[in-house]
Amino acid sequence: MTNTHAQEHSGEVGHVVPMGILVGVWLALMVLTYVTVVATKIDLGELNLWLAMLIAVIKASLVVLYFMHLRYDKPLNSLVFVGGLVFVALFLGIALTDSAEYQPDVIHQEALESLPTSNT
Amino acid sequence: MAIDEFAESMSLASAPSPSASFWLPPQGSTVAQGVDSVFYYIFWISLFFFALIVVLMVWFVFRYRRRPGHEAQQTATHSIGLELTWTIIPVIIVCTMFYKGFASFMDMAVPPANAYEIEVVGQKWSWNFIYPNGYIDSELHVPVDRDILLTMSSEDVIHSFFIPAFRVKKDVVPGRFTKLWFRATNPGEFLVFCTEYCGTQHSDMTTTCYVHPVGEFEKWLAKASNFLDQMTPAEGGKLLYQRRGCTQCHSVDGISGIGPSFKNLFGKSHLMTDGSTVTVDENYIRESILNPQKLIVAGYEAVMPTYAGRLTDREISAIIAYIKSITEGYSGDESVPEESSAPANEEAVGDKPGANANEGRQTNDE
Amino acid sequence: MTTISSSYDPVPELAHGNNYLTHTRGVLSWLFTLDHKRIGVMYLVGILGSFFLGGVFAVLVRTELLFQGEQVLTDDQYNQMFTLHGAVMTFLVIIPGIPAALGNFVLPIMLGAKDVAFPRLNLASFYLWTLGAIFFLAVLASGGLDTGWTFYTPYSIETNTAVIGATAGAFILGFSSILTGMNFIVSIHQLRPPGMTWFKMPLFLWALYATAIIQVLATPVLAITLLLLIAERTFQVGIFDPKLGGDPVLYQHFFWFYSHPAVYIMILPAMGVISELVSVFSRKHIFGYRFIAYSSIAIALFGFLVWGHHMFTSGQSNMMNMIFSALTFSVSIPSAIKVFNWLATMYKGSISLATPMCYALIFIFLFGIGGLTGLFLTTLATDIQLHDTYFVVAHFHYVMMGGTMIAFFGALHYWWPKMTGRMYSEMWGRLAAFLVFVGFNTTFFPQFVAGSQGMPRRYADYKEMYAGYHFVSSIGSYIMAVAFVIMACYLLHSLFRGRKAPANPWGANTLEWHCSSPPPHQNFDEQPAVGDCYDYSGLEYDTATDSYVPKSRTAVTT
Amino acid sequence: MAEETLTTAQSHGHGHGEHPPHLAHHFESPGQQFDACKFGMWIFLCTEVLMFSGLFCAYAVYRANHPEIFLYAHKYLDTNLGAINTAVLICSSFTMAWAVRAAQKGQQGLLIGLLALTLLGGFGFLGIKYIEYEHKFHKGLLPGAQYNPTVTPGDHGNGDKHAEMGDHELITSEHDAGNAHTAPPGAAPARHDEEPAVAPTGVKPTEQTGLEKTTLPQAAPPPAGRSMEHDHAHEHGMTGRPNNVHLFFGIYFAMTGLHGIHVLAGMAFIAWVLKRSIAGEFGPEYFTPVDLVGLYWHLVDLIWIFLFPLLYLIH
Repeated sequence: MTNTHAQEHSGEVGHVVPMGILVGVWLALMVLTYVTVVATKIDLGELNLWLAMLIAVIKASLVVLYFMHLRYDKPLNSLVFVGGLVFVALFLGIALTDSAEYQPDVIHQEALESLPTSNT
Repeated sequence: MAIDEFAESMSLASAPSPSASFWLPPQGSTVAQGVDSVFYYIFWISLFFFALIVVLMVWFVFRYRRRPGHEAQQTATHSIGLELTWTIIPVIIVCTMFYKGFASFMDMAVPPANAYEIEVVGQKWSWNFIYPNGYIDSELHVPVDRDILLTMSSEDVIHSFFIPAFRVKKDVVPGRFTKLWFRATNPGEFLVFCTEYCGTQHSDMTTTCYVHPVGEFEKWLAKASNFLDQMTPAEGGKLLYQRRGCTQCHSVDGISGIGPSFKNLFGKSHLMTDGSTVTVDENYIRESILNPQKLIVAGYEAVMPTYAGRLTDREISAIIAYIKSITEGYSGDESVPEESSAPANEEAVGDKPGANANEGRQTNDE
Repeated sequence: MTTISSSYDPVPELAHGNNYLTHTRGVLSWLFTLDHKRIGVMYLVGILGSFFLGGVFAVLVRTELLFQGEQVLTDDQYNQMFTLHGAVMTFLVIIPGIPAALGNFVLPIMLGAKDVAFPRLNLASFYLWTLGAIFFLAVLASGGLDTGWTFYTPYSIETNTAVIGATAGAFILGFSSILTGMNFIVSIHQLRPPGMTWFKMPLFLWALYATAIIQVLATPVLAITLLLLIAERTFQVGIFDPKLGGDPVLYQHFFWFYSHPAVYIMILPAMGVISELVSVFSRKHIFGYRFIAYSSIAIALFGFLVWGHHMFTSGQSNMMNMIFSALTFSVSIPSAIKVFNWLATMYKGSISLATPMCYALIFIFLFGIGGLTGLFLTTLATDIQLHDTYFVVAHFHYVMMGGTMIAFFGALHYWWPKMTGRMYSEMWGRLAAFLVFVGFNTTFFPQFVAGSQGMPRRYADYKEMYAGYHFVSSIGSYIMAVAFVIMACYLLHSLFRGRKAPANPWGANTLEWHCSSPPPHQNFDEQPAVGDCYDYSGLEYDTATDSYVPKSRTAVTT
Repeated sequence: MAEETLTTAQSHGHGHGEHPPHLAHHFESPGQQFDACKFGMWIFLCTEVLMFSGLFCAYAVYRANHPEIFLYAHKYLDTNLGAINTAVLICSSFTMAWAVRAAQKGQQGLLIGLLALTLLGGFGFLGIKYIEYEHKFHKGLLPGAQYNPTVTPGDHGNGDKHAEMGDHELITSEHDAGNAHTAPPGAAPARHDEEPAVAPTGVKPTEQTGLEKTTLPQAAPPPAGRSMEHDHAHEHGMTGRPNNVHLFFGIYFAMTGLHGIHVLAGMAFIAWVLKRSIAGEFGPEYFTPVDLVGLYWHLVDLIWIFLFPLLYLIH
């Protein structure tokens, strides 16, 4: 991901993404959106969630690498972005583990909608 | 009656038992010994390192104080050996601390199988202990040398059940159960605190845990749970009024709090929020205990929790009798027991001043 | 590129009245300044004001607890006082404290730069801080806050005090913190002068860099937590409200994911200051530079793994209790490394007991107790007994007040000549430092014992057995209050009648001492030379000007 | 709050530089300034990601522990509208990336056109969001206490026969809820959690108004008797609807509401950059604001890319 052609001269500072890549990424995103919507029709049980997440991650990385040209940028910027994701994963992971662990102790009240009549 | 007998059988001197130390209260449960050993293990290590740091610092400040003729010598500016030593040694020490704490926590965390279960319900500023036979008391009575499992839940906000002498503490969270177990080793009275901030009277939400000697507990429980038999319904009603949280909102001296006052209530007619007027009679009181949201006296909010399933019919009629008893000029069928008729009895009914702090305290007007 | 002067050039004397204070006149020139030095001074005034306000609440709390029963406050008022003391001190004083007030002033000059990377954003951070402070004052006026600074649900959902105002205030202060952090990270990455590699940077900048990482990564989670709490109160969303199926323990995870790293936002800059003070006042090169630098980063990263030790008794699962207890020990190691390295720096030095060094020594003493008592709270068995008791109150006051605020006052005295161009009176400085030390220990050491004996936290009244501890503690708090009043007096006095400060009164070698006191508007005319900032051999004490000047050129041994 | 401070982040770029026009006095070269801006922007994007992580965490925790709520409630959402919205955002993200390229190549006309197109995409997205919110407000599918559904799942707002009854239902439920400050249904859908600075003062929601108080299990049966395990049978209330379904809508409105606010903020920045590009300020040597606003817009699209499957495509 090195910045291939250095732009130190005071003119162009950023990297220009070729038009072909832009349109290509756009089409890929539209197709992937269609795919993820269609994918819910097939019942894969638990896998559906992970498939949807996989497609979302692919779309997201396309946007980040090409539309946000992280691929042509200084590696420091991608370090910041990926670093943030690591902490997001840490937060979600521990919150999920803990809430799953103490879930048996949670009391399930009656449904909110059906107000119980007084039951002496 | 319970407290007198309890005091006699105990002949307890109030001096803390020998196992109390400068840092920690007397040891009242099986895990206390383990916790204290971990505490003092960490204490002595910390004291050693703290003394090391302070002595070195003071010595350096004095020995190398800035004075004419004394120049700072350029020593090495880093040494891997030194750095590694004061990294690895603390890591080892800290691992031992973790293990000792973890081992002692394991005994605390896993309740033994056939423990004696008591259910605890925390609510804004008082505790309710529900014994296996359904008797509800605002103080915790347990037999000595028996595993006790408390299954705790809260009615409103987060509270925390803490007995310093037993070294046990667990939050009481609304919407779920939390468990805490202990095994009291010596009979006596132990303070119980609420240690999670829960509002105005958080500091008054204390009660007492009475540890009965062998054989005494069953006798106490039997006597306490059918207290209605030993007293007139009005007195039983008064005890329920004090114990079951009515005091938080309903006063008995005529001043209206969150709820209307019970004084001179019986037979009066009140304007309701929905415009109708209702005379206060048996089934109105019974109805507003079981389904309080239906009829609300004008000028009050509908905040009363339902007591359905938490008061037996006999207890409700006792409360009704009590309300009648504090209505002047009510020549109902029961004889109105004057205040002075059975003070001893009155006294014995667990109204130990101070121990049950919420009994006397009226919530000031919100 | 600009010419680089040799590192021991005499400091260019400024034509009288051409420093950053007198560069432009008038209130507007201050309110709309982009100069990091003026923004730092404005922050300093705001933070010291908030510290005074928080102190008033603290004295009220201690006066109420002087004796059993009700003295000056009802239960409700007491609950509001300790809540406001906590909220003002954490959000308004100690989180922005060293980074925003002193960091803003010193960081660009230490980098030899003209300003931080985003000056406008820096001013925006200050106004966000001011807006947050206004929200807190509005809360104070409109009925206070009685939830504790932690806003635990469901109590914070059902109480009728101004929770929304306070959470909105904290939300805005969070952004001020994020933007300051971002500013510092970009400045340290982009604005380092040629020759100042990462390991030639002063350790104070390493500490600010580590702090900025936490500010940027942790504060957003506080933002969403407070937003959800506001949503709970206005629209009863039910995510944290057990009556609607929500989970209050999940709120605690959300809250502490920010609030534990926040305590490292508080302590890391203080450690950075101590590294500077100990080295300068012992005339010794800092010992173990890389280990101190790496330990700052280590504390910042480990700080994110350990928040669960606030929840050992909250109903958190036993498995997570054990994992968090083990992980929390990892944070104590870098702190220990720092303390040992400071001691090694003092070894064979020439230690002067100027006021900043007095505060550095007090820091090592108090932070020693604070850090070691943390071990009791990390170990599972003892935390069950000690959690939510006065032991915890004493622990975090030893680390926050005894650690961060003592270092803040040390840094304030250290950079006072540079910021104001005036010297303060050493005698009064040392007296106030001693009084703070005595008052602090009298206040908080008894609380350790009360706490381990079972005295719960946030109690408006207490049982007979704890009366002695509370009495001594309240007396101690009055001694500390007196000490701070003395400090305020002699610092204000020095503003007007203090001796004129020389460029380098302490003989330090970081770049801010290479420009005049107070520094010119643009800090440096040309890029200053970057040497080893802990090498004091090139400076000698000049009795005439009572300051350190570069050794005469012939004797310079490079 | 962060939004307008962001503008200062971009505007700092073009101070009154001596040599190149848009160089701030404290930067050495335009390259250094550009890198600093990009680096600062990425740090800001990182804070946005972490802010939304709180909502994703709430979603994950409640979906993991109450899957039946999500399975039941997501049927209320209209997947087609969601998919169209995703397409709209992807297209506006594309036009934004193209606009940045146009700025870099100095094609002024194209830049202005593309920015306008991106802005249009933003309006389109919010329009569709408005339709969805309108349907939910109308049908009482609101978070927390106001949840009073008048429509069975799968009936995507075209069940007109429910319309009139729905209003009546809603009014009563509104009355029961008794908290005056909830936006009356039918009014402009109050953005779920608009900027807190304007939030109403802390009116205490009365505790028991129509809410089912936490009914403690019967005291009589000894505690051991009560089943502790997570019995699914208990989950479903009388009407086959799992209890606490309002949690889904609480999380739905929190996520899409906060995302909506960020779309609005993004559109404000694009409009501001559009105005400056019409004035011809941007060209190959200075286009930082366009680039930074483009990064922000792509992030907003990025978050929607994850929101869409999580909320609409639950299986």
